[in-house]
Amino acid sequence: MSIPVRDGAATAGAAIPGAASRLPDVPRLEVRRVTKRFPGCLANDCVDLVLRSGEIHALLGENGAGKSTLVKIIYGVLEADAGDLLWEGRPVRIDSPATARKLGIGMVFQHFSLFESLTVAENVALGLDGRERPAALIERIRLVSQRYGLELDPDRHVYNLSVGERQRVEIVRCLLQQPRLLVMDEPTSVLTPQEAISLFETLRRLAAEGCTILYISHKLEEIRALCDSATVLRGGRVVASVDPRTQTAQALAELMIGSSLMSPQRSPATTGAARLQVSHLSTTSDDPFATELKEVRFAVRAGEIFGIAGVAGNGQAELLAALSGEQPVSDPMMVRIDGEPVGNSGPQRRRNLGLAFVPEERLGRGAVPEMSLSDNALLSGARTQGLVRQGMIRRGRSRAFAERIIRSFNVVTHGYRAEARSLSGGNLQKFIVGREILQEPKVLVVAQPTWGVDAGAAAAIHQALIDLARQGTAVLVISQDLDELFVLCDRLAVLFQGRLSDSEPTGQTSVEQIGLLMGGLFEASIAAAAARNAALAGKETSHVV
Amino acid sequence: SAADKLKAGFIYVGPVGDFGYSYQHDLGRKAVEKALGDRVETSFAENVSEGADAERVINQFASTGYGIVFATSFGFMNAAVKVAARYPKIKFEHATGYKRGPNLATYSARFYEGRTVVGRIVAHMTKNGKIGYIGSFPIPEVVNGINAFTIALRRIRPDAEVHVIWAGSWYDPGKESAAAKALIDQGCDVICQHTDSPAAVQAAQERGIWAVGQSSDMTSFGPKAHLTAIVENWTGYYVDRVKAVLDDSWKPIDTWGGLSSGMVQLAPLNPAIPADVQDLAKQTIADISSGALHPFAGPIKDQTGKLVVAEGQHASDPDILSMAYFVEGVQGTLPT
Amino acid sequence: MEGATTAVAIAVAMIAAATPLIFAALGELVTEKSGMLNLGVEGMMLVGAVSGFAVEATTGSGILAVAAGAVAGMALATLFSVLTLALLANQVATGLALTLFGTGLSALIGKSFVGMPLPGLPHLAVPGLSDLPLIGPLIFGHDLLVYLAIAMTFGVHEFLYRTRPGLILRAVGENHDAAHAIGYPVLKIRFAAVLFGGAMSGIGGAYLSLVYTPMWAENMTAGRGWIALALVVFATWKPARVLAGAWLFGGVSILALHAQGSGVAVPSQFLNMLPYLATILVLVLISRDRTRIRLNAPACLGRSFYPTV
Amino acid sequence: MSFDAWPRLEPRGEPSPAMVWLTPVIAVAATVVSGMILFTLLGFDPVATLQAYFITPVSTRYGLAELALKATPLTLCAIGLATGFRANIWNIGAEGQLTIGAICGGGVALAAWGHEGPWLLPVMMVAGVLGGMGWAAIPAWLRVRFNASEILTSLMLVYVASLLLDYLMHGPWRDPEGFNFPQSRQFGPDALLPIIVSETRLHLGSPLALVAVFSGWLLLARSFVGFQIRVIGLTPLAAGYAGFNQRRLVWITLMIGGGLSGLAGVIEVAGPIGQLTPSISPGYGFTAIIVAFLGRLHPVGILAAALLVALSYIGGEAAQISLRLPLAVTGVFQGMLLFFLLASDVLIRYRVRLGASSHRRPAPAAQGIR
Ligand SMILES: Nc1ncnc2c1ncn2[C@@H]1O[C@H](COP(=O)(O)OP(=O)(O)OP(=O)(O)O)[C@@H](O)[C@H]1O
Ligand SMILES: Nc1ncnc2c1ncn2[C@@H]1O[C@H](COP(=O)(O)OP(=O)(O)OP(=O)(O)O)[C@@H](O)[C@H]1O
Ligand SMILES: [Mg+2]
Ligand SMILES: [Mg+2]
Repeated sequence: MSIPVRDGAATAGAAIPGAASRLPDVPRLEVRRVTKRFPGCLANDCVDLVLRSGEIHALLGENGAGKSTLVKIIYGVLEADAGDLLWEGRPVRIDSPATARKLGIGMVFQHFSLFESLTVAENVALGLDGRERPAALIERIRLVSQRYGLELDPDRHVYNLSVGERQRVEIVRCLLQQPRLLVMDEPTSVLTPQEAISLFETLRRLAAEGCTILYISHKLEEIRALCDSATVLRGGRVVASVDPRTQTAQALAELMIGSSLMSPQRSPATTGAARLQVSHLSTTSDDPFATELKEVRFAVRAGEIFGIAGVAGNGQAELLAALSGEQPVSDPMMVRIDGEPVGNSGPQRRRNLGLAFVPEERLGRGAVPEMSLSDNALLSGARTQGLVRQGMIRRGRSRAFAERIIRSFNVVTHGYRAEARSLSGGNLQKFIVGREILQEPKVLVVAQPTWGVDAGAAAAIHQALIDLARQGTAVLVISQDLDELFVLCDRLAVLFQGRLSDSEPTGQTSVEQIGLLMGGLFEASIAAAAARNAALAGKETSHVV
Repeated sequence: SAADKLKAGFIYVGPVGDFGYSYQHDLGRKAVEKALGDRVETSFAENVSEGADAERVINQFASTGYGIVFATSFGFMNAAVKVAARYPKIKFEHATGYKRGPNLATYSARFYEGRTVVGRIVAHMTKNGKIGYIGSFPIPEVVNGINAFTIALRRIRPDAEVHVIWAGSWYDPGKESAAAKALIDQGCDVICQHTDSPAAVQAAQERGIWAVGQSSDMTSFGPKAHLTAIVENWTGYYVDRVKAVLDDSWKPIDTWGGLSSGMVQLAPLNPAIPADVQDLAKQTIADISSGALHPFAGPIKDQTGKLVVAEGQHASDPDILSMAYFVEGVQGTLPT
Repeated sequence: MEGATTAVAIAVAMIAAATPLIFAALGELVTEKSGMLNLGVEGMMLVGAVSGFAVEATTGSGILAVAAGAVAGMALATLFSVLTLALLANQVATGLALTLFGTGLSALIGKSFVGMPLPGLPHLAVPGLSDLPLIGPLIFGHDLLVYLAIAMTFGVHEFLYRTRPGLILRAVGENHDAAHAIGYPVLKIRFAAVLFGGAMSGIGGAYLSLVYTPMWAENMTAGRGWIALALVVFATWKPARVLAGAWLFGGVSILALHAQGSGVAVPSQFLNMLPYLATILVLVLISRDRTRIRLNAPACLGRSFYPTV
Repeated sequence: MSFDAWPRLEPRGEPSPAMVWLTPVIAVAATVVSGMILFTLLGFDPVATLQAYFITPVSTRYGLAELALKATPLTLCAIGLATGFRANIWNIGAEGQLTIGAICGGGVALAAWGHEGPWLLPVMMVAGVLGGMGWAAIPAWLRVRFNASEILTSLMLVYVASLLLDYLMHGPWRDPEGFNFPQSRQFGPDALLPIIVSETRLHLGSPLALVAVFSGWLLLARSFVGFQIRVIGLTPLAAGYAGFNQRRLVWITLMIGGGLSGLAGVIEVAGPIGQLTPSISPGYGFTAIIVAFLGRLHPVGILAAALLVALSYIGGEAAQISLRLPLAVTGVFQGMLLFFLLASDVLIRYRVRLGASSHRRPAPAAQGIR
């Protein structure tokens, strides 16, 4: 099948070729010539989209292509400047999510729409129309989450849920509405492969029951496996409509970015001395829902990329906080940077010793949304780049540093004055990763480096990480995306319920094996590892860790 | 013509709507306007803080053609002194202070004389001899009032006790009401006050006991409870002084008027007070006015039992003006 | 028996002193739970006080008077809403300006009511029960608004934690963007919450001018609006704790007066400091549980919301 | 009430530099118009009233000096508060810190009475600053150590401070020659701030406030601590990520706020008041909160806002005296001025689109073309 690449504006309003013959019934939703302008950018430009009943339809595009904008218009969160929506053939005005829900549209948001101080059950109730009694609802949440393998405790407060668990809340909230059109904006970015597979089964079942699914993801393999059709957006316009099952991921990516995609090149590692050493790292917390780390031990050597896989909520947040120094631990020896014990010191000292750090929340932790890029460059680069002298900011230097990041990492923005929040997710991630890499750290800890980032940007970030490692930095990547970990890492381990498995060289394991470990087939291997450790006790601590 | 009119300015520490001290002074101001008609023009500034603002406001009057300025609160004293020095042609009057100058007079009222009358009335009206007394701040004016009251009270009821609560405010109806209720709950059967709101009288009315008002006639707030009130009346004084400026006879004198001058008056006595007690009250007023009776005639002992005024003597005006001790029979403490 | 009578007397006085604080603080609590910080409580109380008084003085109807207090508080709250919700003005500054405005406005309205007495509102009189020793005055002897205040405490609790509108209100205060994204009318909900706060502050003010000390005087709230604001923080946004906090504050104030009246040899200024110090002390004890505060403090408090629709 | 019916606001994308300067003008114009309506309704000559408010007070040298004098404590307190507000530290107890500053500075003057020297004034200043800091240290410590809200603790301490002052004035510190009236001795000449413009009350404290404005700007806009303060205020998690010490910043901002408020207190007693009295400030510490926000938490803006607010107070007095305009009307008028100023800020980040509901159903032809 050839790819019908169309100019959205030129063919707007025309029937989609072949569509009517495949599915003769009226489309569930038809989007006609929808345009949405934000100050300074045209997010949707005469977009047409036809969603048929029972179809799983992918919406593809680079970061900032306008995908979220389009689905927000469909869900009534945003109102289009121009264009029409037809629900089952009738023109409708969707002016609020309540209207959308009444029509039978459900949505899982890309940026969570959760209420932290409320419980899971309350959060779910807020997304429904509220005739159900709380007790009945809790029961239904339990049922649905079990049925779809999305485990959730309805009574927990959201504020101490991990990112992955939060995404489950969003999905379950949506499933409970029994929607006829389900919009999912990057739902799987933080799910395990197993979870993703079971979600796909659920989605297929829903589709078979006649529910239409509009699915946004940057994971092209997933799209190929799941979706019946795909619409590709670029710069707010529809540039292609394809059958993703007949395309390679590479071809899809090139459609999105409009040019050919470079995949990262990983040369074999030549490792040096251990730069980041973690031994007997255990944490305790007065927060009853925090995962406590138990005897975590690993070492990352100069020149290598070490990956930690695991489903969110298994102690990643705690591990990251203990490594960055945001949550220091009692014993300094638990974390060492270049041999220097730093377990009990804060982020500042660790940075001075050569640690750089990319958190998983980019807006709100890795960057201050309301501040300019030059101020955000100052945020973590103050010391290493000499941006502060005698307590005063050297503004020229921080601008220069920001501009260097923008240049080196192809950050798409109008300059160092731009507010961080004005950047698209992928571009902001490039900026933050760039900021940390350009500080030439001895140790770099990166969490979810490409979460929500489009294929082009992801490739660039991956390449930068590999290059950094090959220059002698010890790189630790914590991610749930196994494809990513296999592309990047020299060695891999799995974090499960606060315990870390032994590491395996990437070549000697497989996605399936790691996936199983992530999903809980862990106890056995832990037991085996414990036996091994007992045997090698003395040697191992002095040697490896 | 307007240019010949004498302009008289008044500076109040509270709002004229406080129905208390500032309100009474403003009645005086209105009386001046009424009595002197188009020969005068008056104006006032209310709610003037006793800090740095006072000097500016007094200066504002002085610099805009006012011929006489009344600064009606103690805290305006030093500001008045400074501005008076700057404007020697303008007459200044400061209430309740002790600094005078060639163009700065002082005036105040001998509230304590009224307290003596009230003390005698209350001595006959109380059953158990436990009297509650709500004070504003422990300044000499309030302290000597409490003492004059207690002395008069205990000359008739030697067993009587006066329980003092400091409200820490001249006008906080809520706090005064709470203080009155606390005193009543502790068994007091008459409540006196040296604060300006009618809240204590209302509380007394509600609880069915006696009360003595302050500043203005508070009968309407508690017709059953209200024995009388010590009313300050600045009308006569203000009219006289403004007239003096008009007649060119103004002198920087110190006026400390009491019952005889009408500056201090008693509100109409409650008809429930027995006739003999009413007569006693009238007689007391006459005696004080004539000088036959001095409220601080010895012997007076202080709280610790020390003799402070010997038999046959009486406290001098300076002593009364700076009184900082409680006499025997007062329950309460003064900061030292 | 004497001791018990005194204790009951103190308790009765404490309950009355706390009542205006309870009204105002409950109103502010609901307002803050929706994410709005209205520091204009003092101004709304004053306007409520003068309006209540004016209506009672002209119509003689207690119910109308209380309603007038509520309406007046709501009028000021509306002004606050227009500025902060529609025009996105800073809430802290607008609230403070509202107090300035309310103080002036109440004085202006009240000019002709200074020095006018009112009978006050009736007290509950349950035949037989109200005359019981100790229990009678403690439980059955208050004015009606005291019972309303207590009922409102539980009502607000029930509303916030047991009803769907209450849940939505809390959600709006927790994360207005998310609430908007899933389709709740953030501005309307906040407007309603601010209005409720205004009505309650107005009733609290009317309680002062109609019941506690039935009169009108300028500035007669004497800082109670600020105490009410502090009580909300003190209560960590929990209605029942507002009640406890107001009683504690009222109780310590009354005790300090009793201590003075019985001649305790401590300067009155130090006794008068006690309610404030006690509030700080209890706050410190409560605050150590960070999770509790995290769970109850509205995360969007004081932040303007601009809908992207 | 329907929000849909209101004119629509549309974000500008980035703040409009023109509006930053234009909005105060718009607000003052709106206040003038509605003030004229208000005054006319109340039976006053609107032009004369406005003149009394805004022109008369600043038409003499003495008047200008008084304006600066009144703006001085407001500016000092507001800059300190703004530093905290930027970091989300809600110190609303500047009034108490001011009081304690006055007590400490004044206490030094009283203790040195009879043994004065040129050293006295600097020592008083330091004592005042330290006093304010000490008082602010209580909420800081309770916040850092026990997580107790500084909003409540700093507010409660205002009342405690004023009762303490009241106690000192009625008891231990009252003037021994003052007939037991509640005020201290008048300070000796060495304890008084020198007058810098003759025949006015303008003293050395006002230039000090300008120094505070400049230092405040340097701190917030140019220093790394100021940067940390801004980051913490905007995004605490990012501050944690960058390794900024949050407790240290709580301390720093509260110490700056307390110190400047304490300085304001000692400047009041060593300046226009010249002694300790039971009431030192007519609520400067609270008014400063409004001033801080009117000035958009920016030191230069705060200076302008302090002058405007001070003018509205002084103008209110003038109108009261010359036109017998009730003080209550001044309160209403001030409220209006503040409301307009606050409301107009919206124009900096948003533009107003009239024609309320046209955006609902735009004509596709008109809007579809880019
Ligand atoms: N509220 C807004 N105001 C201004 N611009 C916006 C707003 N929301 C989105 N944009 C801009 O619109 C464009 C499209 O954004 P959108 O969120 O739809 O992209 P996306 O395709 O979902 O990207 P991603 O893959 O990163 O999620 C971007 O340039 C974005 O910066
Ligand atoms: N906008 C800019 N783009 C690129 N480089 C810049 C920019 N501004 C300044 N620089 C460069 O950054 C360096 C420092 O600039 P500048 O002197 O302005 O900073 P500073 O903080 O004042 O530092 P210092 O205190 O060392 O003078 C210089 O090499 C200057 O050329
Ligand atoms: Mg998106
Ligand atoms: Mg330079």
